[in-house]
Amino acid sequence: MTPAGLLPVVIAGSLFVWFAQMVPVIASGDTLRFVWEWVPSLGVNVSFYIDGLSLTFALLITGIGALVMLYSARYLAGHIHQARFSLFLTSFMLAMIGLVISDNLLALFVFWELTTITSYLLIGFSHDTAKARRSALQALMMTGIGGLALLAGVILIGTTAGTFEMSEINAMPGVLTESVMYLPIVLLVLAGAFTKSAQMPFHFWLPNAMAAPTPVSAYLHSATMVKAGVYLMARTHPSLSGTDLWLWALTIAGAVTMVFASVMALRQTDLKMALAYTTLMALGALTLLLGNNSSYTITAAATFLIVHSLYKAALFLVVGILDAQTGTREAGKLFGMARAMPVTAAAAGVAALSMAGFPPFLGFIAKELSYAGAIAVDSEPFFVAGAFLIASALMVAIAGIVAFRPFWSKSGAPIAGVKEAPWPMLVGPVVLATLGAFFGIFPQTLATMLVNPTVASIIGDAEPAKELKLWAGVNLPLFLSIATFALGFAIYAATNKLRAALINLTERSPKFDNGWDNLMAGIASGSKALTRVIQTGVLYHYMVATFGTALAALAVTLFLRSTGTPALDFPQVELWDWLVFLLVLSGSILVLVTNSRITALAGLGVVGISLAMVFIFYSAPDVAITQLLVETLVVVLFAAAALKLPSLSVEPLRKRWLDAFIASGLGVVTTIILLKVTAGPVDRELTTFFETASYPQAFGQNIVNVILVDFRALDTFGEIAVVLIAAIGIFAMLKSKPEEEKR
Amino acid sequence: MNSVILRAGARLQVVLLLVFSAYMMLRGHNAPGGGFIGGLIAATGFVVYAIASGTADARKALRFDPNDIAGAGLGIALIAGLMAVFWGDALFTGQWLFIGATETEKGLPLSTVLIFDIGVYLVVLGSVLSITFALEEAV
Amino acid sequence: MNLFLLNLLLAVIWASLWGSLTLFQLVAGFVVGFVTLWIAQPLLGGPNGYYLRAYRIVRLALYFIYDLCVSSIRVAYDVLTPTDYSNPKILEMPLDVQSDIEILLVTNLISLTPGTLSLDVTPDRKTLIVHAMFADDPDAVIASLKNGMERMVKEVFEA
Amino acid sequence: MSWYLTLPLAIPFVTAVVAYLLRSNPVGAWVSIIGSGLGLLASIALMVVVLDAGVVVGQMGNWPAPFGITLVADLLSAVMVLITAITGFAVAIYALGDITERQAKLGYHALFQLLLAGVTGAFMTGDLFNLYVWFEVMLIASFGLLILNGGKEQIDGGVKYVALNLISTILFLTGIGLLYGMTGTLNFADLALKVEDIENQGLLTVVAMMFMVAFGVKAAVFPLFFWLPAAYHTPSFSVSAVFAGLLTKVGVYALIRMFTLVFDHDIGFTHTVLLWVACLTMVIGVLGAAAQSDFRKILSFHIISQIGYMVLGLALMTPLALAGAVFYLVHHIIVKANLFLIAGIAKRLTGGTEVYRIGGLYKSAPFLAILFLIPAFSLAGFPPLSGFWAKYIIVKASLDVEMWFVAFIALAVGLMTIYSMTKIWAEAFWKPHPDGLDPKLQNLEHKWAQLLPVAGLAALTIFIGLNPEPFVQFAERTTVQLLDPTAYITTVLGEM
Amino acid sequence: MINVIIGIFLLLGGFFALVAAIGVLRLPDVLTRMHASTKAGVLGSSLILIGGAIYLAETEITARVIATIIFLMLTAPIGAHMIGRASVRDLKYKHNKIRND
Amino acid sequence: MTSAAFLDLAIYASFVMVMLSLAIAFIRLAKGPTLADRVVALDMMTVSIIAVCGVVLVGTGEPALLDVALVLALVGFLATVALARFAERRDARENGEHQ
Amino acid sequence: MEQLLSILIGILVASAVYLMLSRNLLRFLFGLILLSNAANMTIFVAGRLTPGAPPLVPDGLDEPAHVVANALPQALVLTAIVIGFGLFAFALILAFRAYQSLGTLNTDEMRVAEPKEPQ
Ligand code: NA
Ligand code: NA
Repeated sequence: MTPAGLLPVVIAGSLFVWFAQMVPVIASGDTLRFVWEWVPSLGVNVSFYIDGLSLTFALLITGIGALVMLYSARYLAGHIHQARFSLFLTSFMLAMIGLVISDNLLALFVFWELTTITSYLLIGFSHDTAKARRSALQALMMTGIGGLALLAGVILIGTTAGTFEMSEINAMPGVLTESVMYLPIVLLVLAGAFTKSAQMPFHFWLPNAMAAPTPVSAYLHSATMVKAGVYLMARTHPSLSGTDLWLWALTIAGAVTMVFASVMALRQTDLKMALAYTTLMALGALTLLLGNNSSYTITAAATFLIVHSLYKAALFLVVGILDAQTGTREAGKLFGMARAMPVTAAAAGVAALSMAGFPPFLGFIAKELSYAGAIAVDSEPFFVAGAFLIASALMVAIAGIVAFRPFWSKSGAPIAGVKEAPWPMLVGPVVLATLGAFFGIFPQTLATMLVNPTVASIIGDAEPAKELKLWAGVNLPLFLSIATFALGFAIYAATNKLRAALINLTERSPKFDNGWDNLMAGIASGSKALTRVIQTGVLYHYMVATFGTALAALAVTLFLRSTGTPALDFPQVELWDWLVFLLVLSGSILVLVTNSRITALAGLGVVGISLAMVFIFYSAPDVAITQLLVETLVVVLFAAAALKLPSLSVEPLRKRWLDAFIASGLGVVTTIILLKVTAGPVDRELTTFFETASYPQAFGQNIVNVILVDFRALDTFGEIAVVLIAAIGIFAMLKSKPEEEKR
Repeated sequence: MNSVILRAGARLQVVLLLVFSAYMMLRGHNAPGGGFIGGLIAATGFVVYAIASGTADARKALRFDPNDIAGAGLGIALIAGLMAVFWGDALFTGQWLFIGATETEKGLPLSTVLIFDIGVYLVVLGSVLSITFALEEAV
Repeated sequence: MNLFLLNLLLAVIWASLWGSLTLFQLVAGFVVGFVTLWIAQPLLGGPNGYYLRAYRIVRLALYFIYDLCVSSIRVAYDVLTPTDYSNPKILEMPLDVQSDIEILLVTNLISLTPGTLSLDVTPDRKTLIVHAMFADDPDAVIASLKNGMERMVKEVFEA
Repeated sequence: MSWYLTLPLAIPFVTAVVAYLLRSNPVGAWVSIIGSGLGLLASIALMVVVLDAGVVVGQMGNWPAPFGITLVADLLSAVMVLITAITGFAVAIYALGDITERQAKLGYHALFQLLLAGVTGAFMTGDLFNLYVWFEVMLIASFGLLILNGGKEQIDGGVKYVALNLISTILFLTGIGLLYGMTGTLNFADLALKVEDIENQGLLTVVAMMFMVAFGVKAAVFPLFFWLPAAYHTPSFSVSAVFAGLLTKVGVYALIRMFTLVFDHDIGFTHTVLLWVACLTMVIGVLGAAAQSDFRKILSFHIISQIGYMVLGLALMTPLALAGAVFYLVHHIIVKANLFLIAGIAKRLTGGTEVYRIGGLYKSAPFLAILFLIPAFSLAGFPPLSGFWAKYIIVKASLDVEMWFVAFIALAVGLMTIYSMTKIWAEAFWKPHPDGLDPKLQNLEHKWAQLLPVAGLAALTIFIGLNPEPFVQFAERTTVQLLDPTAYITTVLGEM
Repeated sequence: MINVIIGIFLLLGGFFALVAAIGVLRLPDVLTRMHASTKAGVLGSSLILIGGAIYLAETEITARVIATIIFLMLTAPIGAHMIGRASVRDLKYKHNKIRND
Repeated sequence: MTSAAFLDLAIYASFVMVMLSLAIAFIRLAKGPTLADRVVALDMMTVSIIAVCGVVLVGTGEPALLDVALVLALVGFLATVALARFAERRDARENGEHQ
Repeated sequence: MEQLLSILIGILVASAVYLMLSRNLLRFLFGLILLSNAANMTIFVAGRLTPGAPPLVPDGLDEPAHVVANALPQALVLTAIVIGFGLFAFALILAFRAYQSLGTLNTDEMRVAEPKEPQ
């Protein structure tokens, strides 16, 4: 095994130890807080807050992390990108830790998004396959949507509560529940949580995420990332729960997900997929439980959270082993492998029993508590309990399918020549399974260490956590357990029939996954269509849009905002003024109507000359000279270029009403504005200064020239720069040879 | 353009227009004119010549690559603007020197402003010729 | 030598442009002219024998101005009265003068004088193509041009 | 003396002249690099001074405002100048590996420096007409750079780019004429005072709209952005990088300057228009990007959608929103320029920019992959990168004024941005190259000339992302100046 | 008295300018039209300028007026010649006819 | 009538005549028919503008206008030359220019 | 006269825009010339008009004796004309090259940078 594979194990391991040594403190009811101001002006701190809830998560993340990394150190040995894998997995772990120990909601969000990115890279790890790329994108987009919703929610919480520190917010009862922003806040936060934890109807990305290497599935998609949503709900529970909205939203989403997922699990033939759906079921269960406030439900939630992480990670790793050693994960191909791989079989068995909820395993206690909690819910105990019953029964069946049949079933021939997995891959399943058993027998240790503090941090110390014990006496939960086993065995026996039925049922029912594809296709085609309409590639359309916008902006504003009508009493308009007017007018008309370039050019010349006369009459000799010179040059250039240009196409008899409208509209608007602007006199403060300073201070009698080369020399400098640049550009254009156009 | 008359006229024009352009530029500060107008007038001379005798001759007559003339012109204008520094003034502050100034006569004024205008003159001359010559060579 | 004269001429033009024939202006004009000529060097065959011709130049000028007025009045008359332009013709006039400046003068003066307008000089510089408004007798027209303008111009530039 | 003020403007001009006279000499590229380096130092100096003094002014030609032309550097100008210099320096280095000898001979380096000069001038001038002049310097230089290759694509793109930009230019000029006709002055500060004496304030609003349209074209907002996607994918990569980084931002800057300093008399009307423009720009831009499959076209459309964010900041006109706009400006210039530079490297490695026809970069060029991920995810607004804070501030600002819909759009557009960025990532980087190419960075000429600028800009992105506090504080200080221009006005016109 | 002289110059000048224009409009073909513009046109504007020179009566002004007139007389015929060439191409048939007699 | 009055009258009259010459020349320019005709007309207009400058010069006593005239005299014919050359080089296929 | 010129400018703008909206690059250029003329005129008119008094300081005086025309707009227009010339020249040559390499002046047919996608 390479250092690239082992380094992460060391990191995760040491972090686990570091968190573990905090257990006594936390168990004693204290909390730890560390604050470092990050972006004070936005109220963002890197503030770490360690209580039961965050510590439990931290331990799961680092502990299971260490085991999974050890496992993958072997699983991916020799893979060219093992280093990248380790990098991503480690950074994911760190992000996840940051997420669960952040007290500042914005910091939490930062880590939240970091888990999204790293998981994107992990799911797409086998990036050569289109499937992996698609699943990665799907996961990214779904959790991305949630992330953005969460961001909005976080901002609203921050502005409503005046702080982003969760510990402070939770210390202000009702600050959110009683604010007007409560509804949007809850919806947005839940949107984040549900997408991350794959609650219906955002669930479909999770099974696809199984495209990732098995260790990733074991880690992200059972133990950690998908639980981030659960963590968020638990973390915000104190300040958001206790309302019908919260109760029903979580109950319905949870229950539906739970049942749907466990049914879908039964449908799968790929063991990994089956596990994926049971994970969904577990998340649904946790969501449902967190909807409530009773000590029962929360204790159940805390316990179930832990036990599920233990056995689910173990089973994923087991399936990974089967896959690695036998080359298949198909339920129909794996029988009686126990002899070939006894340790795996043992670990699988123990984990499965915990999953199925048999005593004396922790799973049993969790199940009992769940039933107790279900009965205690404030919503509809009957339905909730029913949901749990169905789900748990299916768990029993799935446990059999995943962990019993492949190893012990005689109904098929074991695959020959299969060896037991190497020890690094076995450590994980064995340890995790053992823990499940150990805590089953000594539940109190777990309770005092983690469960009670967790419960405390969710519902406070007002109501202590319910006691974890194997034998709670003869009560309703016990009967429900018995019913569960009976039902479970029945289902297991009838697996194949049921599966067949389910398969042809689901074949016919619409699939969310296709919905996703349609959505993607829709975005693609929709945006394409829109772009075809807007960015047509035809200059004419762009011009119409641009001029049209200008016209609209000016005309509308003129109509809505400007007051008064311009006067039209031509004072002191001389005869020659009219003559110039006529010349310009006829010149422009000539340009408009002619199909001869030279006639057009001549028309332009007339306009230019006439305007030059305006400059002559109205005392602007410099401008007149410049105008005439430039006009001449324009003619020269045009006449030269025209030698190699085609003559004007005869204007086709297209009706150009739109063009005419825009053009005349702009003309009219310009005139009106100008008439209004020139109605009064102009402020000549600047000019007066120039007139008085021109000779005494700037030693020039030609005020215009003095302005150009002295008062506003910077303008002139920029102006000659423009001329030079134009020359450079034109030179470049004319000297770039056609053969160089092939590039 | 194989016109004897135009060629003959063009040569005369170049000379006259060069003189005239210099005149227009130098007097610009006190009467209509200035670097831009001067530059344009000078350019027209060479443009006529280019049309009459072809750009090859025109480039020969001009001696320098018009692009370089323009570039140098911008440089000169820039220097004129930056010169103010040596007098510790802000950019483009005019610095004046009156040669042979007496109480009565103002003397011959030399100034960074004039240098600046020369820069303008050169940029315009160079750019316009660069453009027209390149175009003439392309058609 | 003739360059020097032309240079002087430029100096004078310069000074007169400034409207003050002071020594300074003349010097300045000479400098500018020198620069100009240096720039324009490749273009100049230049006029020869400068002083000798002053008188003939003046004579030519007077003759020309007189002709210009006559021709303009003639045009005015034709324009303002219903005239029939029965035979405008394009004529070819053999050309004796050869130097650029002479050809230029001849053609320009012919264009500015009655009834005739120089259209072109053949590339071999041997013939001048003239448009005559009233060319009832082409040879007469050509003769008058040759003995009129061309002769005087030739005399101006004779060595 | 106003040296800090004039150097950032003078240096690129000097560099341009030298580079142009040396255009046929390979040393020209180094002239450009050194010049840009000095320019960077100068603008850092300017920033230091401005941070201390608040507003620095220089009266060109020693003529007092409002008579002469005043160069002004307040915090906004200073930061824009600095960011311009940074981009310029990065691109100047990158050009070593991107600009052909022929382009250099035709004057690429001079044009590039003149473009920087124009942009810098536009950011620093305190005079409306002078702003027009700098716009033109910038515009015509961009024309030149755009068509420098003279290929069919450049010419075609150039036609559209030129045609539409000329319209805006002339609108701008007309607007100046009208505003002068109403106030008799051109100096921003003086205008800010004089517009208040105009009795027909409605007419002022009309003129304001004329400026809005003119600057709208420059900033490429809806429905005036067409020139941008038509042209930005055609020129050399250095060129489109500096275009993408700087050009549109000058339009945004001009909008911010004019619509906080001068046209703040009818916010109810003007800024509401801006608000709608901003939203439409964000949405249309991002949808346009989703429709593209060319590396540079995707990026080009994203420029538009992100211009929307900045305009949104201006439209909301609250301190936080404006701060967001400023922060976004800075962040976006760095990131977007960088992405175009990366596109160039990707093209040289994989032989194309059409993402469906290239690939394999993740496997063969992991370093480039990382360098892409940083700006890409920053653009998509993922924390802890600069883009996240930019997006966060804008969203928070719109939520603060209870503009739910606007906030929703801002967020949704962010999501669509993720979509396009991952499209590039999945196709160009993850997917194996269709032709089985294996694009190794070793195959790159002038490898480091291209990678260093990219890495530098990426580092900057991360730095801002991890250490946003000073930048946020800066943006907020800037906003204070913008919303209360008294300091600006008095410093320019002198205590009156 | 001086005023009268100036006035006459102006009137004559204006008259010839007008005549030239009418000629350009009325005369039958381009070549004959050029006769009008080159001769009467030049004379007209020259007369007016001379009037101006007399009116202002300054050496500088006079010098520039003379310069202007010289330039005018130098350039106008060249222009006419250029147009002539062009139109002769247009009217080639005529040209050939001439060559034939 | 006094000489001054006569001068004013003369100024006005010649001004009108000159402006008319502009207008009339324009008619030819618009009518063509040949390219050369248009060029002649444009040439004529240039000359008329010189005349205009002269008249306004007398009318306002403003010497600055002389410079305008001077410049026009110098470069006016450049346009003529360029256009004439175009007319001359114009290919036969482009008879579209004629109408 | 300001009023008459305002109308004149309106006419120029209208003709210019109509020309620019035609799909032929040459007509676009014609329009461009007219439009920049209109813009320059706008500035000139905005400065108000003064007949027969160019902004020159007569010899021997320190400043104009009587009211002279507004010098600032003239300077601005001058600058604008020059810049306008630069832009026009560039646009013209661009059209010229466009015809060389794209073989058309009809902007509808210029679809190289943004080709029609196969539907
Ligand atoms: Na204001
Ligand atoms: Na204000």
